[in-house]
Amino acid sequence: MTSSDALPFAEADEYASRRKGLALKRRGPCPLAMTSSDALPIAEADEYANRREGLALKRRGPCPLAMRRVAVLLLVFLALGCKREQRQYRQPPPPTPVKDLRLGRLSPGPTPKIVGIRNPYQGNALAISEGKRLFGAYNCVGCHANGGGGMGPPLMDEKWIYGSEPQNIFATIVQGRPNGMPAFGDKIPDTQVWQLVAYVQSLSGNESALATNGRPDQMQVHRQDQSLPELPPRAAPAVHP
Amino acid sequence: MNELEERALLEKTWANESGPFAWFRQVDHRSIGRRFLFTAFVWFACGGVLAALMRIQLARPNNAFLSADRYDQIFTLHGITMMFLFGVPVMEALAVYVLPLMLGTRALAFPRANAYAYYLFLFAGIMVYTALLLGMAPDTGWFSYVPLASPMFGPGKRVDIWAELVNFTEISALVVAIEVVVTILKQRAPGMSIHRMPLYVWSMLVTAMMILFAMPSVMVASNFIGLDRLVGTHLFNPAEGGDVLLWQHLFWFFGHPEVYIIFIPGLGIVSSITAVFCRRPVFGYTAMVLSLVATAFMGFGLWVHHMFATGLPQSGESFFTAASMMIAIPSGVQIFCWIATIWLGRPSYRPPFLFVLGFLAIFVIGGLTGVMVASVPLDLQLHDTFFVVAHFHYVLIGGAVFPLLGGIFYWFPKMTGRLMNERLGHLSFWLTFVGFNLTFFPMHKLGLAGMPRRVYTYLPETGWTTLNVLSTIGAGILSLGMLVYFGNALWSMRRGRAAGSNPWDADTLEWSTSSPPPVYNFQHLPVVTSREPLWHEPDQAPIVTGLAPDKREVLITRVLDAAPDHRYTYPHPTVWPFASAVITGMMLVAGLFTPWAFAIGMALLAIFLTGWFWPSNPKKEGDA
Amino acid sequence: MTFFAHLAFVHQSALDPAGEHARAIARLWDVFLGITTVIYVLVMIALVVGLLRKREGDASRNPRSTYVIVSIAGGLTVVILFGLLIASIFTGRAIAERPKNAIGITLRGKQWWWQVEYEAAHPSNRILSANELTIPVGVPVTLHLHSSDVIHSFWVPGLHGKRDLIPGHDGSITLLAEKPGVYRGQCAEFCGVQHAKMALWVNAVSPSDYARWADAERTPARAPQTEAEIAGQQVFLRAPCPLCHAIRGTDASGSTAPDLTHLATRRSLGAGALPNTREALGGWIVDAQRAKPGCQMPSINLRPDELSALVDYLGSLR
Amino acid sequence: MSARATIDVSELPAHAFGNRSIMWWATVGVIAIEAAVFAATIATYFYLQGNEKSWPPADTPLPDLLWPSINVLILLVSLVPNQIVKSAAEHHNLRTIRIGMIVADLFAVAFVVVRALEFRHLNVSWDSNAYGSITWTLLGFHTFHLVTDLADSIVLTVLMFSRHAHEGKRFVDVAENSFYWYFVVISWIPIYGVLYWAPRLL
Repeated sequence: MTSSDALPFAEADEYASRRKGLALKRRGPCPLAMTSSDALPIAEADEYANRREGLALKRRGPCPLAMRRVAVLLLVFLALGCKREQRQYRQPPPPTPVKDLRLGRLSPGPTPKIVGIRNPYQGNALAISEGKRLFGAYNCVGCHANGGGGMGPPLMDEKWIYGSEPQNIFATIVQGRPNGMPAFGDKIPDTQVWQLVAYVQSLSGNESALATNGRPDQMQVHRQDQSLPELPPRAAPAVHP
Repeated sequence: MNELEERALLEKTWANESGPFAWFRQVDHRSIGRRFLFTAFVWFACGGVLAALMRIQLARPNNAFLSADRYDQIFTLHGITMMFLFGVPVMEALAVYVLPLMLGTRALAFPRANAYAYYLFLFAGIMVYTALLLGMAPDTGWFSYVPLASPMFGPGKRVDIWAELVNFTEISALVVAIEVVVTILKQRAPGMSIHRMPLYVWSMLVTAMMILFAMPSVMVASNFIGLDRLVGTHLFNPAEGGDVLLWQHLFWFFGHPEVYIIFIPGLGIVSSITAVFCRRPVFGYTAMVLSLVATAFMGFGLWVHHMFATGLPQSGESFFTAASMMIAIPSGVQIFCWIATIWLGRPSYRPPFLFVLGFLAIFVIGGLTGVMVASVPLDLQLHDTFFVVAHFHYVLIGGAVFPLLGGIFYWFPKMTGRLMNERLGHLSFWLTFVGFNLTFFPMHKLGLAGMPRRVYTYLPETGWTTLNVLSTIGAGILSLGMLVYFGNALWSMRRGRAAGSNPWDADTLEWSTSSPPPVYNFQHLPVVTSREPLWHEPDQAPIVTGLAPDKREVLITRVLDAAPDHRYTYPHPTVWPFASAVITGMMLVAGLFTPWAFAIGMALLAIFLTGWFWPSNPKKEGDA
Repeated sequence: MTFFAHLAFVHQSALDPAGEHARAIARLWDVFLGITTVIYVLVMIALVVGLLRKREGDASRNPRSTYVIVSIAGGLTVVILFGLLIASIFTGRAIAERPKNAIGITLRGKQWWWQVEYEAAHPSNRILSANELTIPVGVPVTLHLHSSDVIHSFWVPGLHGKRDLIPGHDGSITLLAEKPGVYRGQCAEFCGVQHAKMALWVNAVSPSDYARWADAERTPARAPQTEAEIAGQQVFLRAPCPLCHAIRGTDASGSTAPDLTHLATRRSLGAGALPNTREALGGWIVDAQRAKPGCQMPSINLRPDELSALVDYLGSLR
Repeated sequence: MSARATIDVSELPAHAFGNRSIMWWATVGVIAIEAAVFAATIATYFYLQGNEKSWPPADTPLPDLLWPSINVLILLVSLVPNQIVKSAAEHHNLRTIRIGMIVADLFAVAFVVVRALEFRHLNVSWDSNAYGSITWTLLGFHTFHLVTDLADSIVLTVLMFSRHAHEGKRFVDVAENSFYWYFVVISWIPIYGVLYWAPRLL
């Protein structure tokens, strides 16, 4: 055996060829890698292609199956549910806006809206909670606190210096901004940047409350972090039998 | 009024009216009981398919048949299905059908509530399997431990669906439990004093009592997690004074009795079948009853043995080890009594009895491995491994499913008027018996060889492949056996040999009325003078007269001596239970998304329940 | 070719104990297995004889003798269970003892890997590693168990039973390896999507080897030699890696992912997801989500030449 | 058939009170369930208390005593009309039942109103810490079962003014409803003690 043994190199190899068409020069090719790799590229390639078109979310997973089976009413859940509950662990880096992206002036005020790029993770529960984790792991908390702001600007309010559109936030993270926001362009992989974008958006209530997770297993943080921001603190919790 | 007129009148009074929506209005225990059974077996089949998928995935190492995420949803839903959607409901369903007949009464107590419970149960399964099709089924295990199920580590609505499913099924189970208790205590045929109750009735009484005290605990737990996820309470948040072990205590205080709730009815079925097919009463009636009651009490005293690996104080561990081992005593006594019955009796090897023998061979192994996992040191190695998987499948499939298959075969003629095919019965028994052992026996070894539960794959170097392959082959045979069994049932429903009122020459009252029974069960309620009424000149036994044939009247008797006390009139068919169940279902589903759903839902429900309880008109009023 | 070329087989069995505690439990297991087997055989014999024996007389009678036999059987059950209980309690006491002079190791369960930290008075003597423990044979080692995310369970069947790592409830477990060897274990409490790939290894070595190993581990990372390695280090520091990973002796000091200072000495990548080979490492860096879907290692975009240099560098970290 | 001995039950009453009636047994079943719920919740309360050095946790004020204590009084007094209704039902005294039930319902309404004030004076939010969570939850559970019983009583009161009021089993329903009210009262006392005195005394 073993396939698991072989895959990685094949993977690396074909991953490389995907991006630049260059082949990673292989030291002492291990035969097993060869054997198991030949099947891969085709399948991989078209899967990748599909993902490129952003079809992945709809195409994979049980949704079409469900469509056939469940009643009309459930189709609503389907739309929400599938999008929200998708667990697409092998998202390829989605098309990056940064390369072709130029912001007119890096100063407060209206910012040119970047078109044609959407956050592949919009409204996805897993991505938002991953973004939440990364927000801590990459120490965004250090400056932005838990969205409340500190050295850096607060993220919970509606005031966005560089635009609150997902792609603007993406650009802000990737390119950095004057007065302290570093450029994470080649530090954070695009997938994770998008996850951060999804979380940051959830902080300002721009994400569906149904997709964001509730209170964390940590010391109390600001209310907006909870699934019911508008709930007055003194109102009775609805308790059911 | 002569016999025929009275029968005609009863027919008219108890008949299920026809018409487009009649199906949603029916409340009689036979039609609801049949639906209940059928639905439960549908969920059982779904759970079985999930199990097969898991076995395929584990048949070879590093298998890519199922993704990790999908596998987690599947093993979770398999557990949920077998525990919440099959184990408890199917036993209650059988009781709903059989009990009133066995007790010699015309209806189950609170027939409308019974219908309500059924619809809730139906909706529960629909909800959770829809979730599976949508790829958003619960994926944190049927035990749904926090913090994995807490809002931070369980994103999305998956765990909330688990919580609502628990509410659905537990409300349903609790309602039926109350009906069962009341029916057994207050509606027994005159003369069936407490010490003349059939052992099956005893087992259902004990089970229903356990349900009343165990299930609230898990409902509390599921609502706690719901609150944590929905309105941000901190009950399970260690950083704010919450506690994650609290969850395990609440869950297992229900979770352990749950096991007994599932197989005690099985023990009752075994007693019924053993007596009939050994042509003699079960040996040691009193010992049997006391064992059942003792099991029920002890069942609440050993939930902590699911938590040995969390590290508890020595003394506590010793106590729960002792308790867990001692519960083997009542089970042992019952085993000995059945063997004594067989020893003294005249066994006839017909399929129901074969399933009982299969039960004995399997269940005893489950009990003995249970003694092993009760020991703290051994449990530290065995806990959360495939050994435990093997153990509780020996207990639950051995202790509940085999008796159940025997029981269905046994009561099938009463329900349908036709006998199941015996040759196919033998075939299905041997297939399931061999398949079962081939599937689960290797898992003991797998666990000792270090294979943990709930893994979606494993490495070839671990050396677990061979045993897993064996197990998967066994699963195939087991599924085949199930197919033969249920194929046989469906076929026999139409083509089976016609059964008389008492094809097995059995001893209990349900066999004294025709098969299938008339809508009023008994024209004259029987009067019981011994533990085996039909084995002691049933024709000379006295009968009850004077129940009004123009009202749905039942005889209420006294708790201990079952002396006639008063008459009670049950309500007519109505759509309110169905409507209320729909509202409840909508409330619980909407409750996935907002807590306010419960405020609004309860208000709506109040209106519907009022409609339910409001007497229809002075002549045929009554509520349930 | 096995998964781990330098490993003949995976030792992960409770029936083949290599530690004091596991041995005690295995002994108890033999007792239980023997007794329960005898009981089962006897019961089945009674059943079969009961089925096949010749019948005479009235089936419904309840002879006195049967009462006596059943009562005796019940009595025996009680006695046997009591015996087993005593045996169990004594073993429980034995394996629960906590020696004073034990080596202290802090083990943190993470989704889905193990962070290992050897405790030492002086911080510079701390050893930080992942997914592998090296312990001296014959010396008790006490693991202090913490979890900061969900519940995990430490289980190396060859050495001892399980102990859960529970947020808010720190626990500990003591190991004592009796013979040198490599003992595999894996998380035993369902902890999320990659519960299946959360393995760890315990290398039991002679005390002298242990001392040598510890010294080696304490030293900072080996400086890159060849120009490929130097380039690789540049890639490492420029790429996302340092945000999560640390390599002592460089600027990389991330703490949310395994410390890579001596990566090349480890058996596996991703807590048992892949063997630690050059090919696997390459694949792991560019597409960890394939080998371990859902794990927290992202797929890194690297040019092939960058990747190969990086793999050279990491491969040199002995 | 005619040869058989028969027991004629046509003379038996069409309803009975107390533990002779199935309604009583059903009520007992419901009480058992709710008692189990409260028991589990109270156990949780003390379990969580065991985790804290101080209870309520530091800088969390104690809940006010005034309103809950008033509620205790309301409930205890409400037992009087409740008992009157119960015995009236057993004697089929419709007039007393009607008056008594209205009074009893008013007591229940008063209780619910004061309960709203209670929530306001817990001095902690359910999402500020585990103490707040369990306090709100326990009080919430009790409020829920109180409100459901109130709704039930009101429906029954209206029913007793309808043309259905004269049927025997209606009187049984009334009697069982009063019987259940005893449980509402009895269950409140320990919960009151836990919520308002445990933090002070323990």
